[in-house]
Amino acid sequence: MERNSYVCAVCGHHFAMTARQRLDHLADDGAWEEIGGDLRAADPLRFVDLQPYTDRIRAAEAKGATEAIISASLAIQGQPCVVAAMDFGFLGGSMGSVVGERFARGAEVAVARGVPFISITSSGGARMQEGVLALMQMAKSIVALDELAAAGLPFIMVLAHPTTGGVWASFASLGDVTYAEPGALIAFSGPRVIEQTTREKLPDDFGLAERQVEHGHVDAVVDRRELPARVGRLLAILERPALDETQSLASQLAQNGTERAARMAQALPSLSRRLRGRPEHAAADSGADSE
Amino acid sequence: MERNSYVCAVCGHHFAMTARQRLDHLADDGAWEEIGGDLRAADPLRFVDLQPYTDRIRAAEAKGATEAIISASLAIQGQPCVVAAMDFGFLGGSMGSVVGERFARGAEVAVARGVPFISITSSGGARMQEGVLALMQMAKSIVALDELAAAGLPFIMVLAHPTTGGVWASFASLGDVTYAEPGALIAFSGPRVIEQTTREKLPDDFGLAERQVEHGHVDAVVDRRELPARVGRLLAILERPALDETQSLASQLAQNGTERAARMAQALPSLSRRLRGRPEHAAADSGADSE
Amino acid sequence: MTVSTGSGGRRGRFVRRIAGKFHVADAASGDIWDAIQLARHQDRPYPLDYISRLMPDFEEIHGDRMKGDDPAIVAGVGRYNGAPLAIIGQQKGRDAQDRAYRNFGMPSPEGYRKGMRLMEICDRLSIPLVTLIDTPGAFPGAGAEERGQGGAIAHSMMMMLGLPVPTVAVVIGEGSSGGALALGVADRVVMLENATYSVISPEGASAILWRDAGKAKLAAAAFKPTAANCYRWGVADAVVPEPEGGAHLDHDEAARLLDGYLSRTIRELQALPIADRGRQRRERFRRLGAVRDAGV
Amino acid sequence: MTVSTGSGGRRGRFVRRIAGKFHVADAASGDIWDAIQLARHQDRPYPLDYISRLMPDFEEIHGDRMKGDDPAIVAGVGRYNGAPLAIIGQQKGRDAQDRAYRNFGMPSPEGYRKGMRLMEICDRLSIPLVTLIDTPGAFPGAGAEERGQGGAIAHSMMMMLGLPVPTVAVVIGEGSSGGALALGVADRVVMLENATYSVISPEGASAILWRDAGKAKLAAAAFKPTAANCYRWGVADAVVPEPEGGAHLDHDEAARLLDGYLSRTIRELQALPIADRGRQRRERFRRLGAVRDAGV
Ligand SMILES: [Zn+2]
Ligand SMILES: [Zn+2]
Repeated sequence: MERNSYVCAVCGHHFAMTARQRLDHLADDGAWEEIGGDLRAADPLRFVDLQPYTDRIRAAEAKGATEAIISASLAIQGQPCVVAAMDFGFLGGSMGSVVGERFARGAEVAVARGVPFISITSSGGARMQEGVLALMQMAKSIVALDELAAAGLPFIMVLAHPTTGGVWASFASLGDVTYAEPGALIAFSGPRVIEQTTREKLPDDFGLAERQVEHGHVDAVVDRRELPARVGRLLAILERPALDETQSLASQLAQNGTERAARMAQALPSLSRRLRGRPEHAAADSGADSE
Repeated sequence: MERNSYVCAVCGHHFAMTARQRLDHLADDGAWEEIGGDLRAADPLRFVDLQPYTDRIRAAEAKGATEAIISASLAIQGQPCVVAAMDFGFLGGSMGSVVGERFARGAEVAVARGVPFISITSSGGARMQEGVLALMQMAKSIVALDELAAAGLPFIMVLAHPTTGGVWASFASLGDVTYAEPGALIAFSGPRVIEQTTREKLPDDFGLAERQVEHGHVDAVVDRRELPARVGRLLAILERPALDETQSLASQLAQNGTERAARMAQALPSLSRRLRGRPEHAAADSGADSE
Repeated sequence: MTVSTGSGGRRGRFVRRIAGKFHVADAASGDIWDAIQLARHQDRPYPLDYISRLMPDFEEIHGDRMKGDDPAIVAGVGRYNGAPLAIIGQQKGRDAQDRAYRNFGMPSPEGYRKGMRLMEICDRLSIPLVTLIDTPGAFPGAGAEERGQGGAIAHSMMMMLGLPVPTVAVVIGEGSSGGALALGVADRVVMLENATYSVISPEGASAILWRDAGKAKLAAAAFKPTAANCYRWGVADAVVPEPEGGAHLDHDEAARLLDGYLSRTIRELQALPIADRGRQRRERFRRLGAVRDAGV
Repeated sequence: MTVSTGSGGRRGRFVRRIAGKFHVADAASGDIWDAIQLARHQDRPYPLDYISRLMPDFEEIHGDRMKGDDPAIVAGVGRYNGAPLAIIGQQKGRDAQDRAYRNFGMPSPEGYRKGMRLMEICDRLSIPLVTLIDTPGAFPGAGAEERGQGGAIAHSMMMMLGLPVPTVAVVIGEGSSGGALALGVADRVVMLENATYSVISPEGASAILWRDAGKAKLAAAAFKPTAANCYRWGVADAVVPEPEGGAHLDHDEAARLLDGYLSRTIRELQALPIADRGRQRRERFRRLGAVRDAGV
């Protein structure tokens, strides 16, 4: 199984993988360095449903994983990057404070190192036992991706079975390029909730990766056995070129433009919009001298 | 008829209006000052179909209008603004170089005066007799709206019967708020073209204003008799507040932020994105001193 | 192992904010259930009730420019304190017909996209934005899924996060799930006194966690989603008082109380440099959560 | 009355650009019709033919994240001269089945929205954009209308206009109507030697202007939509040569010729300050057109 990436050699079924297995599978020589590995779930609500949340955490940790996500620095096909891989085996891959925090730290390390960020999701959604603080992890993941975008770095999503609820309604929907594994269920509301609420009868293939491609939400279904090569190729395509002389010249010149824009902005009230919108345009307005 | 805004008092049918009638109807005291009124159609392709384009222009001009659009400065319910009103009576309200030019000049006057820009469309689309140069007027109208947006000024659309083809596929689709007159046909491809191409049988109300509200493309159907009051109220809502002390302070502070962003940009390669994206964020990154 | 949930925690940025000025009673579960009933009271003011009182001149926009108009979301611009102000909110209906029309305040992707269209206008025209949150959640329907419910919520959060104008999110009733948070990524997030904010409705939690639809009260007691608790957790920045007995008893007074908070807060936010506002907004959401550190 | 269509016109900004370096023959109408046939030749290279030759490593993206994926538009990122380059183009099919699958190169709103999604990526990741234009027009269907064909084209133009990265639009075949221009608002707009660019197809014009479906040749002669004429009018900034006899005879050579132009041009554009690039792009489209001035 491991040699076949946990894919059935007969029917192609993609079996669940732990986050560690994911990272071993993607990383060159299976080498990766964990980010935020010391973080563990707390119990801010002292939550009890059929059993105390702390008991659930202890039981999940006893199986070996420390949380439902691992962020790690590694290289894929020679391309350095950061990967945040989720683990459905840990409390259904639910997103609590540790998942949000490890995801954000992964993005921050990607920004610090100037490398792309990749996430592989497998999650039932927000971790209910952390209440509204779990909900807030959706927003935290958005802040992290916003940092990444501001640094001009790519975010690549791999949707594994299942990717539902708050994970799909936050970072998992925001990949620059989004792959899904065959047969993965991808949905905000799960089929059961929909059937109970709307009395709709859903088709068997509701929300599956292949349908999500048809509906325009996923770029491609990628067999897990092809994943390292496919992601590696994409990283190679998107790799930033080394600055050559032409480009440093260009960036120098662009700075001149920016300084002019800033000068001009002092003379105008709605500066925020102008600069925000289009520095090159603002600069053009200011300078008859350049025409 | 004129007293009833060219609306049938019995059935409410909205009859066609010329651009002059439109401006008289909207302007306080019927007073407006034309922009670009000297511009007339040229014949860059020396175009001849069933008759020479120059003959068509001459015949249309002989009926009194100088082109298929008039841009003018005026006030609506006390709110100064610029209006570009189209005239279906002049060669089917088609958009040639003069329409594009007068539209752009209208937007530029709005920017120069810091007032909102309003357009009332009634057009069959691009003026074919000017060939690809007519097509380019779509892009020109986009440039004009981009200037307006950079100045932080509103663009209000009023779609009159018919608004089709290149006009609907350019500026007419980009209103901050979009009204339509009752029964106006609004479409990129007209019903005849669609039926001929796809053999679809279209419903009688295809593309009508009321359907466009349902499909999410129009904010409201507004009876022409209500139009001056409705537009005037919207202009009053959107009017820029006078700068008070708090705001000048805020804008001063914002400028400080911008200067810091510019300074920081000199140390970073991907400056364009950062400044373009979010000046406040770039500034935040640069300054541990402010925390 | 350090439990970093107190203000003295070693890793300050992950420490949740502790309520200082607001009296937080550890409510009994019965009180929490009462709060939930009040938050959902059918006479409670909805966004249009506040709008008509705060801004007699209000222009509602309609449509996402792609598919349709979603009546579960109200969006528009009005005149407030001498300047334009934009509002987006989930709108429930009051009578049976209106409730169905508004889809019980459960937005579809078209609703969030209408909201994003208004956010673009706020950006272009420098108009501050207030959101009024009141929803049992985004609509769980096959069509909504196919048209990208998840992505619409995610993009709405991302766009709110990046807006250069002052933004205030007010939970006015029931704030449940990502369908609420889609409108909640603001400079200030506040709750009315009897509003609730939670990851899921008590009924939903009951079915999933207790595997029994009848345990909603138990679930409510476990989630404790009251304004006071959300303030204590740092999820709400302030609690806006309601009229004695609840907002449903006096819409005019409820609007006046909200008015007071909004006027002051928008003015405060406008006085901040854009750079600081953006940084504080990001840090606010970056910080939330509670974790243990198993290291050293 | 001044006819301001010559370079000596009084109002310089409205004067169309006159071809200086390119030899423009006033083609006979038969030659124009031949050009139109060549521009539409079914063996002519389509975007994917160029992409496979210019960028062996190419990642195509799919879907608009709202409704579906439109095969009439191809969009993606490839490795070109040691850096990422984004491509958007209308894709026709070569055999009957593929032609139907690609909807004869007539995009739906979903196609333009997929393109805009790639433009956002270009913005975020600072990737230059090349568009390859080849379409009889946007799809005229009731569904496409309902889903906002007009607005999709308008927004695509607006987004291209505002992109901070270098952009080049290449008309590789038949550029007809707003469906073509949606991808045409670039720093440089160029045409292959046998490409055409027009406000409408000759057949469409025939039906509308001559009220006779059989006058397409006459219409073509009236529109004169050849590369040489578009260059003369300032609509095209350059004409890229094709292999002897036409691009359909040698895809490899056609790709090499385009490669030479693109490599040079992208480098030139990258050397410009962003401010100048943006200003020049706006002025380019602000200027186009031909008007008389009836004043003084
Ligand atoms: Zn098997
Ligand atoms: Zn009548």
